[in-house]
Amino acid sequence: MKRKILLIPLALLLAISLVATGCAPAPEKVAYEGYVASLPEGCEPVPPECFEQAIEEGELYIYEWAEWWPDDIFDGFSEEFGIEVSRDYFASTEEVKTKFALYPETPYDLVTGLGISDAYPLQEAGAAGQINPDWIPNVLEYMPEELIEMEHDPGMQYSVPTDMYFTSYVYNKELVDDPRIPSWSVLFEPAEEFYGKVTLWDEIHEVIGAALKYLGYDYYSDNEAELMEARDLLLEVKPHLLVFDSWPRGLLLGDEAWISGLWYGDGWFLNDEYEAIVPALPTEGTNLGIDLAIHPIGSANPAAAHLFLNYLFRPEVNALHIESIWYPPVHTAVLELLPEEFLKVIALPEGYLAKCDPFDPRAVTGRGLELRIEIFEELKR
Amino acid sequence: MPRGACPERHEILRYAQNDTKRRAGNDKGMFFGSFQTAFRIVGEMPGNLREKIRKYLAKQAHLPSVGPVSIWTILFVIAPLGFILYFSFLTAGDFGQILPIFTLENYQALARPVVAEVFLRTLLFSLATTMICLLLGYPLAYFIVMYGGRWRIHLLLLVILPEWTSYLIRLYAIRMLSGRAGLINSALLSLGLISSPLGILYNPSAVVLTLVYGWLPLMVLPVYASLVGLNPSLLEASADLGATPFRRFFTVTLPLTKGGILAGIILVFIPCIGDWLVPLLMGGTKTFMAGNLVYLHFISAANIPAGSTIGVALTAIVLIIMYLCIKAGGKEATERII
Amino acid sequence: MKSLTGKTLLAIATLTYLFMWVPTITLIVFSFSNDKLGIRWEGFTLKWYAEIFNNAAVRNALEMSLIIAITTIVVSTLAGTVTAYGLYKYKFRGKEVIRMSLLLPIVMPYIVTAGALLVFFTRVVDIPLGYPSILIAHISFSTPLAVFIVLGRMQRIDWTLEEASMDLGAGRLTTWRRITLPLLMPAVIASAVLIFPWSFSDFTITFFVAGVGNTTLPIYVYSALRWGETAAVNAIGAIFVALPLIGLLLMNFFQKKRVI
Amino acid sequence: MENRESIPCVELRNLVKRFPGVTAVDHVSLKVEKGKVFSLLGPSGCGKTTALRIIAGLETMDEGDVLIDGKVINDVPAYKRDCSIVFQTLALFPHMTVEANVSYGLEQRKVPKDEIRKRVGEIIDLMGLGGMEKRRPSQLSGGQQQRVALARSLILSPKVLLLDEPLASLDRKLRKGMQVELKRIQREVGITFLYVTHDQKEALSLSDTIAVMDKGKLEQVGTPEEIYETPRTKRVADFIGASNIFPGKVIASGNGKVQLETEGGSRVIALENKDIRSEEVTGISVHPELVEVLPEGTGLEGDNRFRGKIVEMIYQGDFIETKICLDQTGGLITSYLNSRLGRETQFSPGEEVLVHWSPESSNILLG
Repeated sequence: MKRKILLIPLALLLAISLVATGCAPAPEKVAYEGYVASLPEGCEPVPPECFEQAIEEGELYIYEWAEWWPDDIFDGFSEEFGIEVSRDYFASTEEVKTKFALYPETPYDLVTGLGISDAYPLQEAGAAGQINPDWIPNVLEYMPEELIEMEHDPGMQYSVPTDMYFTSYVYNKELVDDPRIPSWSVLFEPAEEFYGKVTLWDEIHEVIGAALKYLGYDYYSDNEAELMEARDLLLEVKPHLLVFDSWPRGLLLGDEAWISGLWYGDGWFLNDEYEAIVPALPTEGTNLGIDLAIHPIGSANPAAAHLFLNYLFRPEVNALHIESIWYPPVHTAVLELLPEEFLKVIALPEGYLAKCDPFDPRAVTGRGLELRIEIFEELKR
Repeated sequence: MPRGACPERHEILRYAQNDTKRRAGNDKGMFFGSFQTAFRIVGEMPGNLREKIRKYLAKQAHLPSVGPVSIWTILFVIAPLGFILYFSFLTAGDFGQILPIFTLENYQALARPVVAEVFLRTLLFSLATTMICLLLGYPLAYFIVMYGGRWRIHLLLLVILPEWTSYLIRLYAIRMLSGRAGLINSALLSLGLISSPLGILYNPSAVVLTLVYGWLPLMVLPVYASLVGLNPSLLEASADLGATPFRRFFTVTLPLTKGGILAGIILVFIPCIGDWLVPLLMGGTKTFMAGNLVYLHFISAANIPAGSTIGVALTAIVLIIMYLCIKAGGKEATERII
Repeated sequence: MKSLTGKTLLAIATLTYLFMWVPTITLIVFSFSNDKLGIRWEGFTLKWYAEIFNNAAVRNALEMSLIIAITTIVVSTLAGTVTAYGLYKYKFRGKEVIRMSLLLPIVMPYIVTAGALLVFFTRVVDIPLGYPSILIAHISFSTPLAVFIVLGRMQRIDWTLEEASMDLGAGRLTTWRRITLPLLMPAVIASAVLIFPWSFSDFTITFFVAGVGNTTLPIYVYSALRWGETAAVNAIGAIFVALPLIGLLLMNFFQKKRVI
Repeated sequence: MENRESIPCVELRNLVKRFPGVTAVDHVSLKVEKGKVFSLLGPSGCGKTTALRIIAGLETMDEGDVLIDGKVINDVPAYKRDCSIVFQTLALFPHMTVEANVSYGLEQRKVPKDEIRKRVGEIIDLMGLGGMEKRRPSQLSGGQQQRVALARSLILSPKVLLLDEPLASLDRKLRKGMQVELKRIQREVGITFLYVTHDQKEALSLSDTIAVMDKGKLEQVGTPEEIYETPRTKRVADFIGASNIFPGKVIASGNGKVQLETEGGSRVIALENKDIRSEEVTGISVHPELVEVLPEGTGLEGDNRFRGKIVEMIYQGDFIETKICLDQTGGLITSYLNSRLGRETQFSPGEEVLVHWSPESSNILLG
């Protein structure tokens, strides 16, 4: 009797697994002429050989954050080109870094949502594949010159910027009334009443970089004295923290966290959902973060990857992207397509960008990295 | 953690490229390569030797049944462990590469106070979890055996069934249940038992309780099995000899179920030592455990050798504890393991 | 159960059951709530269940997890049963060594195993990260579970039954199929019942060794829940508790109290 | 017996089986006649079950041959041998009904379904199991389980049925009944039974031939009468229940009689046996029921008369087990006194008496 009882759930499981296995509709072949003709105005087509190859490849493997970029982008791409998009999700970019360091030819076609401090080590470890500039005319068309010629990757050989981010913090404006806002001090030297309501990132570069910035140093510093000062600051604030959590969304929405270290864009994203939560742009300045997409060397569908990047830089597609993630765009022509309310996201104080530090490899190599890991370990213990 | 003196960029690139080339080429990796060699050697053996081997194999009647899993275990359990041990003596490059430079620094670094503190905390949490599991699990198993009657199997299934939902999903369920706005707090608030929400989560006790929640079934199962295996007449006999139920329990039942208890302890204590998700999701700033330390070095810092070293130390601790348990419980502890 | 001991035991058992079931019950209840965070009760809805089938990511992850879990169950119970048979029936050198090394996967810290396997698969043998690596990892883990459960059952079996069958003219295979296997079946099924949740909800190891196109449900949940919504995930959780429960109830309903 | 030149049903030739540290079967040779009940009798651990299992093919021998119907079957696997075993534990398949248990063997032999049904019906009737077909073994009584086990083997009409203490698990009364039943079934089906038991009464009442085994060696083979009345060795005598054993040496012979001196120094007389050389004799045994107890006044003249003192009298129902301490040697001798006679003579413990048995009652032991 016992065994029959147990067989039933197993059988039911098998049944739903069969039901769950749906069939994808067979994609239709698309002609190059049709593609060029249907391109929105101002958009550049990929060359025919890239297009033909991409259609031939027929699939695209993407590694990204879950629930971040809207499905519509991928659905639209699939529909237009008949290329099946398959997505895997990571929970932190560190994980991506380790996986690629161990196995550089992991066969993803695109990895998106990497900050420079994540993408740079991948590039240096030889995991980032060369991007063919001839195959992404539309990206070049709308990419600001300074982002093409970034110091860590001149000529955009290994990575393509997709949006921008600032390391910042958010607070619940109904619960937190602190005249020091928007200074970093609200986060790093919280008023006593906010003890136990503050969260910091669970990520090495953000938590240390922001502390450095508050102390008036470079976000990417590798100066030992400066880093030690940042460590002391962090160890001082640690007893007053609730948790280290890079994604304290649930905590903020449930009023458990009142002040949280968080990226600026995510602050606005949350604000859209819970109006009391607002992001602050720290007066001391912060980093100038660029989210990048890389094209791993193990990619089996390079043309489809290029075609997708090209597609992503169509203004209306980019608008879809930016609108849903609330991050400042890198696309030069997307602003007019964004809704009015989006202006607050990109309305930076005069000269603010000058206070923001661009990426510096010193933070992710040698002594800079070693000290950071030591500090982080000390902090987390 | 030690890293190789930052090699020049071109050196690293060369290393990465060579590495990549090696993989892209025909080289099948050192492991499969050595297999091929082994096969070739066997193939080139003189006939009489092969005959001897064949005869020897014919005598090993157990091989068809035990062989495959043994080989599997050597390949995919013992070999990976061996390589972790090997890598723990190497040096990490800046970008997560494993540089073939021998070093003992990783092991010297184990002497850091951080490691001791984190390991001690881990042992403490695991011990607390195991004790609570035992205190809850034993009575539960005892209850099922003594009073379960024909519902025994059902009651036991009720212990296992929650496990059928993904552990992570349940962890998040606990989070939403115990948060400030969660069900527990709102219930207590509306009952007037508390005036402001309790901070249930993000502290050591939340971690321990969640670990108890996760591993309790693994305590109940072996204890249940050992209780069921008890001869009821033994209990009757000791009652007949005038033992009070209390004494009877401690002089007869408990010693006779020692194997089950030790198996339960092995099954709860050891996974706790390696857990990192619970402290990550439920813990605050003072619940960093050994598993998290491995994660920090392995993933966050992408320092495979350093992560391996801590992993090796952790495994060593686990094996010592298991050895002690088996010594204390004899063979029964391993036989009752499930 | 009138004694004080009985009452105390009942109380402890009830509380423990409550402790074990409250999270699951909450999960089931809130899977019907309109609140997309799955925290508050905001009216009844079934939309999260529909969401499971509409959200391709969730559906793929679920499918992936089921394929892996079912394959693991099949291979592990088979291999485990055969191995347990060999360990029980034959005397040979190194038996204890094999038994002890089979304990290793059970007792090793998951995160160490995960790291070890990742490094092993990528740096030592070129086993592609993906189904092969995940299945190897899951099978390595589940097989010992099956071995020990089946071994436990074997110690309680009357082995003359096997001899009786051979004596009555059944060959080795027939004996296995008609006598040994049916006798071992409860243990085989028990191992399947325990392996399923293990394989289905393993996060740590799968997360480390997963490759392209291998977002299993736990990986999806981990990735999505850190930021995204939980209600659809609640629905999945609810289904996996409810299905076996319903199965149990149905069986009980239709089955007269027959004793094995 | 000797003049029949038929091939034995089962024959063992020099069978040897060694387990680590012990030789379970030590050069055993024997022949089992067709259609008879042959018992292997011996204390537990004497190797009788091992021998049986070797015949069934469940165990391999280290040396020697097993023949069934004159053919060597050493390498024939268990499932192809023309014999069937009834286990001590019965080994009924717990997950099958009575019917399925019984038909299992026929199914393995690919017998057509109709015939299986017919034969199962017949055997179930023969065994008196009608109405139990759909039950599981756990729902049957001990005796019924016994019958199912027998039916399961008998239905195959094996050349020889091997029974490994099949009645051991039954209580005394049921055992008696089953013994009778077994005998009846054996007569009806005419199959050779090779019966292993440690119960000498069971062996005596059931068997046509008994082979007594001890420590892996065959001690004696013979009819029940031979085994009982003239046990050849001390071990057989002891095991069969002749508790009066006097080790000793032949010191004289003549007049159709031999005289032995026991270790205690007494002289006992037995009848001479031409087949026995006197050097081989190691002692004598006397069955307690053949030992007479006489009042003290009776004369000491004649053979095998000894003075003694009753030390113990145990009432056993149909007889009184009386233990007498012999004056001359200090040894004990047991006599079974008829209960009624005992009362008449009114012996009582402590009383000085005379014990006596006739030379015919002395059984010469050879080992």
